[in-house]
Amino acid sequence: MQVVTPLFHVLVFPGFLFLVAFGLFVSWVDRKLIAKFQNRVGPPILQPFADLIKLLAKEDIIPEHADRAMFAVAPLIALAGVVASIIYIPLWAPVALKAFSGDLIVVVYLLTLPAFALFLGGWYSANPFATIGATRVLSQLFGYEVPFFLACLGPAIAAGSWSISEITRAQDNGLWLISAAPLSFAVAMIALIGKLERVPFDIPHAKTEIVTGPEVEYTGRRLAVWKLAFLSETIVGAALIAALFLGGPHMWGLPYQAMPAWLTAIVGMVVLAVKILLIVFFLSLAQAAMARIRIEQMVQWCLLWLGIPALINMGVIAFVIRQVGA
Amino acid sequence: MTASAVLYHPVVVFTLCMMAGWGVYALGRALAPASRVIGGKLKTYACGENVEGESFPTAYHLYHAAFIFTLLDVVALVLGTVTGTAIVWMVAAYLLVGLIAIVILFKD
Amino acid sequence: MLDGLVKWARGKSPWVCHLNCGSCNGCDIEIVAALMPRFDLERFGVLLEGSPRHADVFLATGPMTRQIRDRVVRVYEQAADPKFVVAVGTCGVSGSPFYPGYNVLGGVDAAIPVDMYVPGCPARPDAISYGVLRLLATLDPKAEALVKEIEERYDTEGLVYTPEEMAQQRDPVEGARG
Amino acid sequence: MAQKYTIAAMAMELMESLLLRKRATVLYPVERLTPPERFRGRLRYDPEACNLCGLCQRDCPADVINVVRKRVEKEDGTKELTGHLEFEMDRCIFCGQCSHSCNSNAITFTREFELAQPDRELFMMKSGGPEVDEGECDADPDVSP
Repeated sequence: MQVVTPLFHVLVFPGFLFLVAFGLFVSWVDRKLIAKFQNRVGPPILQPFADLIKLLAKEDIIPEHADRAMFAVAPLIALAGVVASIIYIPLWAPVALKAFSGDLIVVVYLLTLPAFALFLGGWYSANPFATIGATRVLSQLFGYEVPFFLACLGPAIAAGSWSISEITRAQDNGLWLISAAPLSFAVAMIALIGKLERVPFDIPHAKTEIVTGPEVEYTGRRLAVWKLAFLSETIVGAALIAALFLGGPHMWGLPYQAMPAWLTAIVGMVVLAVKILLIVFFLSLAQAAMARIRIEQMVQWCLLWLGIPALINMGVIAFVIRQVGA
Repeated sequence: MTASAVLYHPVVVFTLCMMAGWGVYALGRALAPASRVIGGKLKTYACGENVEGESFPTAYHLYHAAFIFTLLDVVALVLGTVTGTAIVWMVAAYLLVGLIAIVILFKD
Repeated sequence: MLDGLVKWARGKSPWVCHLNCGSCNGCDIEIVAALMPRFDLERFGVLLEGSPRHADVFLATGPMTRQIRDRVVRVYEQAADPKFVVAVGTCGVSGSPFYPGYNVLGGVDAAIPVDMYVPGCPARPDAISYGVLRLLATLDPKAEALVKEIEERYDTEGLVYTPEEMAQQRDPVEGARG
Repeated sequence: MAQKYTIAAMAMELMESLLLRKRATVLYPVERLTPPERFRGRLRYDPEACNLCGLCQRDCPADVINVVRKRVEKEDGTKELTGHLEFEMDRCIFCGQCSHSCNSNAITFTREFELAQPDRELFMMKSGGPEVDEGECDADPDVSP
């Protein structure tokens, strides 16, 4: 039992299988929303699932000049990095499956793994488009990574802990940390667009100029794993922001004391799912409203207009805490 | 150290997830038709051009962003691993370093 | 059962890649129009992919010119199986009216095998939809039902009316003179 | 003052499209757009009206039409012109020149556009004219009606 439960958590729920299934659903919501914004009908609900099965059932090709091992392993690194971080994010209760001091740092770094894997996969594809895309992935990382990190540290300082579970539990009194760190929240949302490489920051993929960037040479199941990694990253990124700023599974006005434990868990899960969908709604809105910008515009704009507000918010929080604490 | 403490360790979770991803590969291998290499199937895709044996140099001009990223990220990591009462002073120092870095970036 | 699932998925998710073999851009624009909100091919799961490595269906436009032939063959070879080709527009179908030219080899099928021919100059977006649906009908039973419905409702047989069909025509001046 | 097109204004417009506007999509197989008035779709050939003059063959820029004329001797000794038209419709560019050239309104274009076929052979059409026994007639391409 001691072995089976963690294995179940990692591989089935809330780990791999659940994340993939929920990710497929959310990617349908995303595509349907964009279709609605464009006044069209959009795909049917099973569309992402059909895409996945079709990609799995396609022939596998590894280009002759590509590095075989790197080409095969890069998508797995991205997927594993994303799925692993779900274990440390609170989902149905204010405490995650596993919490330790500093798991915020671990999760933020696990979430950078897809970008590095994308770089490696693109670079070792030995393809002109993939090479350009790979360098763009890293350049874009310079832009969004630091503001995202800073924005995540805002609520951490406010709650006085580097543990996501502690930060979420600090919001159980109903005072969500978005009230203490509104600038950090805005920065985190915009940096998340960059992290997920979505419009307007889809510079590394840029279908209209460098085909699809780093994944040009990927076909079949390897492309399917890339897609799974990206859509689970959407979920995990949104869940992380929800846990840090929006109280995770907590919702005002719900009588948590009166509920049995299992009902609390279900309600918490539903509340978190709604929060994730709201964040995805914002992502779709941004995708429908904006166009792609250039890479050096993106890096400079992000460091300036995301970095400085996040720093200011952090400074204000630290100062207030010092005043209150003294 | 209990079994659950070992199994929830980030490295172990990461390895398990890698194996799950490999399971997706295995499923795909079971579903997909056998690969037939015909003609230039394995050649590098370059819009149909033949780019046999060429290297693709990339001109890179964002070194200053890379420099500042490294600076800030290392400082953030140091900050993240420090706990206790020193935290506020660390934040102040961090803010200073970050602001200096951004000023360097945009001074021209 | 797995075979059925795979077949269903293939019929549900045709990612198209656009292949210009020397087209005037007319049919290319109509392909884009077919993906736009008015016709919205994403209802059938069609996504426009840039790379042939991701694509299942090539929408090939234009007469096959001598210059582009090797490139088209290479791009076609680089796509993963199973793959299909739809020749869009009269140029793609037969190379007409450019086929007597010294630089034109004929239609798209002069270089790569073609699974569906969509004539038109340029082909209407809904004509392209019909072509793609008809191609999918070979994979997915549901798409087959859709195509049957179209065939029952509208006249889709052949390109010239037979005398019997002429006799059945109630309104002989429905068509327009050129 | 010119209206400033900000991201916020765009987002408002998108929300409006989400909540208020009707879809722009025509659900193709269920609904269908009627092509415009002078759209040229499937070719319509009326062998009764055709007098086999061959102007369409002469004017066709894509060599689609081939007029096959035959002269058949009747029982009372007079000769009658008959024949049929062959269409290689895979070459047709729907320019409408044939229907424009036709004096007897035998060729018109309908507005049907569902023309896709899986095989090029299916575009070869042979239409019109009474069936003629090949052996009994002497083909004379220069005959005029």
